[in-house]
Amino acid sequence: MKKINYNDKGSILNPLKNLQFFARKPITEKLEPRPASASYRGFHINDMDKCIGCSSCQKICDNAAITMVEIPSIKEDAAKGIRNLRPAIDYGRCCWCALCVDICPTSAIELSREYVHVCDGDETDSYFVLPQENGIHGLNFEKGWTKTEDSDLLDRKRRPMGEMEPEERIDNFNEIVDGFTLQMAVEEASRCVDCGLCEDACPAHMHAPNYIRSIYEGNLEQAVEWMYETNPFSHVCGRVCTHICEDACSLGRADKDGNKSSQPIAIRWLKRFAMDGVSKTKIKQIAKKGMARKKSGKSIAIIGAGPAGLTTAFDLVKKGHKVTVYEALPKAGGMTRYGIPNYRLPEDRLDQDIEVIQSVGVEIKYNVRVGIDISMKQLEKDNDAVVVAIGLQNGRSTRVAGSDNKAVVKAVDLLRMIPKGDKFEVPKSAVVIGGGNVAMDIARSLARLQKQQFKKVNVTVSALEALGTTFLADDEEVKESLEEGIVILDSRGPRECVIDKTGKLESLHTVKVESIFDEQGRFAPKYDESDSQFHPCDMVVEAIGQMSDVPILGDELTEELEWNRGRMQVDENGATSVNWLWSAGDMVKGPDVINAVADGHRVANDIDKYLK
Amino acid sequence: MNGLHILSELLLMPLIAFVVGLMMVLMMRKISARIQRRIGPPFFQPIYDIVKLYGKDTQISHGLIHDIGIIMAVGGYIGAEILLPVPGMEGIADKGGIITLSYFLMIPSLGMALGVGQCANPNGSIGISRALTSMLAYDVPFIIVVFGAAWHYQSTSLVGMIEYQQMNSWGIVEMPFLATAGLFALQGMLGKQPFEIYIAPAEIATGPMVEMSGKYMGGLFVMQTFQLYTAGVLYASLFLGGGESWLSLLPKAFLVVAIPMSIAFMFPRYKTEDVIRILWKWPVMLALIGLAFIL
Amino acid sequence: MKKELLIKEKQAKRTNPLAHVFDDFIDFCQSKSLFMLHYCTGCGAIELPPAMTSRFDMERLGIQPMVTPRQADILLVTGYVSVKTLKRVILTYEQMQAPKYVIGICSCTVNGGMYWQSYATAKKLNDYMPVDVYIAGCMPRPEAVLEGLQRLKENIKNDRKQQKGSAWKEYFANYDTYLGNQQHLFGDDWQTPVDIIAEAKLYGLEGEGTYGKNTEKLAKVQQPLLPQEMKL
Amino acid sequence: MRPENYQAVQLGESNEYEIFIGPNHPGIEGNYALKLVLDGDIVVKGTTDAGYLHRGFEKLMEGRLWIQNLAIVPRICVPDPAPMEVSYSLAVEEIMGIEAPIRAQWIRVMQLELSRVAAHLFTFGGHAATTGMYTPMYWGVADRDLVLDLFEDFTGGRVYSIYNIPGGVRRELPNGFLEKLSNLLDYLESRQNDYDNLLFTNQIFVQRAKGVGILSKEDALDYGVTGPNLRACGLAFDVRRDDPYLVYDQLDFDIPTQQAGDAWARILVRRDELFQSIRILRQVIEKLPTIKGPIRTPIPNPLSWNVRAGEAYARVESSKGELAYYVVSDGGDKPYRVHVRGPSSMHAVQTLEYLAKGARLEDVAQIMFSLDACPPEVDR
Amino acid sequence: MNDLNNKLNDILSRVNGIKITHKRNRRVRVDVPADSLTTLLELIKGQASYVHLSAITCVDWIKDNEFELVYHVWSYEENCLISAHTRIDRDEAKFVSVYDLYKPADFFERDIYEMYGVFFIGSPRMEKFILTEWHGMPPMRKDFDSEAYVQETFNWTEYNPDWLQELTDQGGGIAIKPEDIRLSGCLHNMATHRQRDKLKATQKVGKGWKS
Repeated sequence: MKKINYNDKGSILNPLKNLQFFARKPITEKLEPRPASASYRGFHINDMDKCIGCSSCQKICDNAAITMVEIPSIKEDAAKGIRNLRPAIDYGRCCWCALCVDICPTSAIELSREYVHVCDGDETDSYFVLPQENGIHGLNFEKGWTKTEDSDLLDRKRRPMGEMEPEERIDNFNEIVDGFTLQMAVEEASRCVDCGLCEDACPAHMHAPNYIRSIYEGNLEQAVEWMYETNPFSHVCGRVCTHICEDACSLGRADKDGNKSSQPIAIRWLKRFAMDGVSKTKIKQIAKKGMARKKSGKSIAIIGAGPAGLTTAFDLVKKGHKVTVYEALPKAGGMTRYGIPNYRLPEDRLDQDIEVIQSVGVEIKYNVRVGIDISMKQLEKDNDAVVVAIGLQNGRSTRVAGSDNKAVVKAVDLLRMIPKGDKFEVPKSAVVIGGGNVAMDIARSLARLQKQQFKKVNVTVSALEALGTTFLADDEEVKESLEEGIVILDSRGPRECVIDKTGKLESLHTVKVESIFDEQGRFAPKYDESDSQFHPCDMVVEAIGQMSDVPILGDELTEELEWNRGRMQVDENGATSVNWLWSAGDMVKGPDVINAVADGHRVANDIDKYLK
Repeated sequence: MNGLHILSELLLMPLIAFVVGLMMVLMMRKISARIQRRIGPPFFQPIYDIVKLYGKDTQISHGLIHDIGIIMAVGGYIGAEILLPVPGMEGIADKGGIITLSYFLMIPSLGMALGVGQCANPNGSIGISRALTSMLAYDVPFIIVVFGAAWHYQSTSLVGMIEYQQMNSWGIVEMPFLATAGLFALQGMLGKQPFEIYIAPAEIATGPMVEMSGKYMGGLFVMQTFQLYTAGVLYASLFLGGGESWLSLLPKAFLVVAIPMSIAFMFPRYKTEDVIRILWKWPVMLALIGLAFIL
Repeated sequence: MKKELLIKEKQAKRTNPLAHVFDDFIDFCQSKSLFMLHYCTGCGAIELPPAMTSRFDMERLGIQPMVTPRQADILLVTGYVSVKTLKRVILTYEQMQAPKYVIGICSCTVNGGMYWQSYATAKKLNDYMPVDVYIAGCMPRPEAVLEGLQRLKENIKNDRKQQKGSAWKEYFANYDTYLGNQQHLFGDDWQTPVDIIAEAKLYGLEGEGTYGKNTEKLAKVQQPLLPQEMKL
Repeated sequence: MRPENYQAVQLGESNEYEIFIGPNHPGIEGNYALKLVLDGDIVVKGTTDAGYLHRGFEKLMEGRLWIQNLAIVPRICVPDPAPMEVSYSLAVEEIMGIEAPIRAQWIRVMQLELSRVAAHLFTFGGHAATTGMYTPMYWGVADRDLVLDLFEDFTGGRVYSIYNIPGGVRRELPNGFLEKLSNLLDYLESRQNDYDNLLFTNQIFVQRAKGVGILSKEDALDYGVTGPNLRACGLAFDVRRDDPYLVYDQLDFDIPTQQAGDAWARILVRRDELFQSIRILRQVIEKLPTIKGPIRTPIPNPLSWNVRAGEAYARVESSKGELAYYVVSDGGDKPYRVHVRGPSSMHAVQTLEYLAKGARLEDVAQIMFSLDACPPEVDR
Repeated sequence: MNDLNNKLNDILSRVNGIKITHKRNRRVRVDVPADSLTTLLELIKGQASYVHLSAITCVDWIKDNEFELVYHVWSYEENCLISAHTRIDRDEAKFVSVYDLYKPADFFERDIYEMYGVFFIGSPRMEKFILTEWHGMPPMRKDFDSEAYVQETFNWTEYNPDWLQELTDQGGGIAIKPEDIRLSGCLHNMATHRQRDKLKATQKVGKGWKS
């Protein structure tokens, strides 16, 4: 570098050296707009198929430039977490900071390299743009600023949930999952983008974003308050919910290359954390919030103290009605108590939920079998409305040859026996037919019992579905089962329970499944008969579904009601064709706690409306 | 020479001056563009500018004196044009001579002063006071140069001067000092850097032009074309032997104008007192030396 | 609608067929020569120097910067205008001689831009003066600015055909509305040194919206403008 | 109520009169105004009038999330936006108790120095234009544009990079970027001769700039002058060296100073600084490829990002001087208070008024540009 | 460095009621009662070469009903920044100017006067500067809601592009405006059906904020 001193006077001729520029070429660019750089932040483009309408872009936008627009032609799918909302950008506000790009959970919205938009004074409408794949003017510019791993603002990884080691857990029914620590819970909660897809997906529409937010703020009571607005079985759901919400979570989407490296928020575990963190008395106070001041004077009878029945009862009591719940078994909870093993849902948690429900004034009469101890007629007479929420207690059978053997049992029956403490002979080796969560439950319960008694696990699960693709049970369940030494044989259909001459079960004969559904999507499995196997076992457990125990209604009522393929015909609010009778829960909606809860709310609302 | 001929010359000479002046404006802008490493305006840009300015829908005037001022500014130069002999046309050059021409060249500045004074804009007033000061500054060497040239050619008629040069050698060869001093004066006369203090956008927002709009601004643009033309042709006539034909005159005129322009874009402006100091020092000294040689 | 009326009015004045040729020529020249007021109202002004200087050279489009509103044709409102600036912008606009054009650059001139929650900036430029062309961006690149200017040139050239490029007439024709918006922001005693109504009368640019309750308000507070003497 | 600009007011019977320079005036940097009381050509009193660019940044930032403020901070000084981003990020990082990865720090240094180069190229032109020489502006802006091209390459935006984020930078450098940078530096160095010929050894310019706006060292300290302006008064202070941030303590660079404290000294300091920046950039080019690693320390999901309560005063050296962000958090998702201490808030108000007093009208614009005042930093 | 710190501590400890925190290298935070602030500044300027007033910040702690004034002072010799914090009553917002110590205080105090309404006794120019055309309350005070003011004062552009009309005809159209999100606090899952139904029920006619 040439040094110039302060005292240099300079020269009058030096500048004239620049006359050389007459001979140099101008550096002016061409008049047409130059192509912008590879990561230029130009106008938006939005992949309409990738976009799920989560509206995160709208929230991060510092200029309030993004409006969510409803596009009727896009099909909504709450369970998959797809909304028909799409962002429209107001270029009268936008500042092209690309924060919307960097936060987009699905990498749908991106910026292109297009940067020229000019309009006349009366055409400001063109500043409001619904970005699509081809850009603001349909000119298909190349992509500019897109999300990279570095620029991604979202935390894609779930906080790992601590679990007992397989060796530690296999010989007992203690709860496997450790649960979050406060630190982890807050961190996990902080990942939420508050899109509310979970709320839409949840059958009960639990206000997940709200309680996640409250957990993030460290206000667990507030979180529990949010939960009790929609779900009196929060302890249960915090542990065993099928978490449809997490499937819909906007963070759980596959990234650009189709990898599913992004994990959804652990909504269920957060719920569990919040519920565990608040004392029982406090929860009771919270549950009482919103109680009607005035008693209505009406009374309702509910048959079955499962999640559906109790939710209905909870709602109706809070609305000022008198509710009596009739339960055939000695304890309330229904399937949640007699269908879910303890290592997934410790009983005391369930007890607490039920205690809270009782604390608002729900009366439960145990050991009362409707149809035997009390008739439907009587109930009708004593009450203004009756709800049947008896669930599905009877297991379905595969009806293959030999399935009537006494060593072939149904999963529900077996599961019911375990918490009841009923003694039964634990088989040395067992085969479970079915690939759902119930199959896993029974398999793992059996495994535990085997471990306790024989120090050795010998349980095989044989399912029609293929692992990893169509398998019904949760991935976690499968993973944990395998860890616990359970053998899973996927894509195998049962042919026969081989019974030896003494009438003793010898083995299960299965064949390879080629396809499960036919072209119309109906259940019609096709087998490859050449590939057959025999699984020797002492017990076969059928876990392929349940059905309802309807005879309790009595013949007369059964006549009066409308039926649909063995299920009671109800409208969307659970009302049957008989005007004083409603039905809720698994018996009409399928086996799932959260669906039962949702159903309970619907029925309660409808009854309340009816009674008014 | 009949009246009609004179009349047509009187019309034609300013017209030619205008057209040539436009091209000089274009040249000026192209020169600046080239030095500044860019393309510059299109060919017809100067005329577009002037037509546009005259075609303005609203034209704000600051009173009668303002109008008269502009008319004086343009008129002064038109007067100068017809005193300036060009190939084929002499107009009234032999009657007026260079002394009259010099007087005419002062009219525009005075006219501007008159007009701008009406605008009540302080920037304009400051500008015009600076313009008059710098006129004072460059007129001293200019007058000496003119006087020297007239003495040398023994004529006050430009026609005579041109004839003299065409018969002998060019003025620039015979009086190099005076010719150099003339260039300095030219720089000042054209108001180009470093003698641009009275325009000074960064200080007084283009000074005299600050309140000019529409046709008034257009008037000033027209004035500029005349100014460039006059400067070029006058200098060519004084020192470069004028021109026997347009073909020989125009290149000279353009060259003369190009010199101050090329310099202008490489220098900042002097302050007012520096303008006076510089212009009264070097060009005057040169001119006096030149004069001494001649005398 | 209003524009059409104005155009009819203008055409009605011209009966000579050659006048149209003349008008077209003037329009053509107007479109080819634009003087741009160099006024940095906001941050978008940072892209004007590149647009003016060597790299993008605005002068090849016949556009050059001018320093005072009197000389200028284009007012570039480069981004947000704070209320304090807006007063000067309006003043500047009124001092410019018609035909005059306003270009709104950046998001801020359309809907508040990123300063939409700021108490200090005006949100919509066309509430206060008619805008000819908007250029999107925050800020628009010099190329986009040039595109915008070319669009303006197109509009001016086709002024009479497409009825564009004469937004400035609306300022006269709807002065009451614009004045009303200005008064809303600056208070009822707002007054600029330029008497727009008198100008509209003088040049025959009055429209239905020139007078109204806002101009009445103005008339009450308006002080006559005294010619100022300048002495040195 | 009538805006008072454009009118000259004669003050009583005296010879003094008042004129307004700005806000719409080529002699004013940006949208700013000066009210001058003149006696002839001499300024008797200069009063600044700011607020034309006031947007209430500090208020706006209190209403936006921590991350949303990233988009708004660079707007505070348009010609030199990078230090704003870095300063804000540094302040937030200090409160959070995190530090950007070392690679990000080097990239930030590169961004800052590029921004300084761009800003100085811009200033030369502006300063020269106030003296009537426009060519340096045409050149300077065009060469600055080449720097902006680089900004566009690695940040995605020409002027507002919005590239820094608390915890690091948003993007990895594109392939072949350092090569491009190296070429640009070569080009800029090759242009040095042209600039020297045109501007720095131009006798008339030197004459114009010398002795204009003289600021003694004591005055400079008194008026809180910082940056190149302070260094032109003889005090070798540079935040980069004396209150180091990022990796400046690992870099080798000089702090150019001058003693005279006038406009000429200031532009010389800037010229030398430009080349120091190039020197720093060369070191970055050498060092950066050897530093591997992440470019961001993760921050929480920006939508639920509460910065723990605390405060930080983050200073950086911008091209104009000492720039500081004072950020206060009350533990919420938005800053509780952000105070921007722009260097120009000192230069463009009190210092300018002080220097304008007694100056010639011809020099007022030059004084303002030689101070490299950036009005939005005053108004905010 | 430690020597310097000790020396500084000696000087600082002469001030009544002072609390010194060494935050990190080159950053010292001191908390002083309002009446000893000038003493502190005099001391550190006079005896410890803290000549550069980098900034004065005002923070409005509305919950405590106090203004916090922070004086950032830098020493070119010791290369250290002292941030002197002091609190004054919010209702009677008056304080002593430090202009006679530090000239830059003129700018900062005027700024705080405008933005917060804190009057500095002895400051040379306690007048409007930036906000000359502003007549409301000092805008930086926490109780001034800029967003609400904007809603009241300004119009927004109403867009009605063709595609939007088309969507509206199909039964879609604008679902969540940015305002909805802002008005409900920044984070609320407005996109859920529950909230959208609520929104639809409460939605005002027309598009702009004002209407």
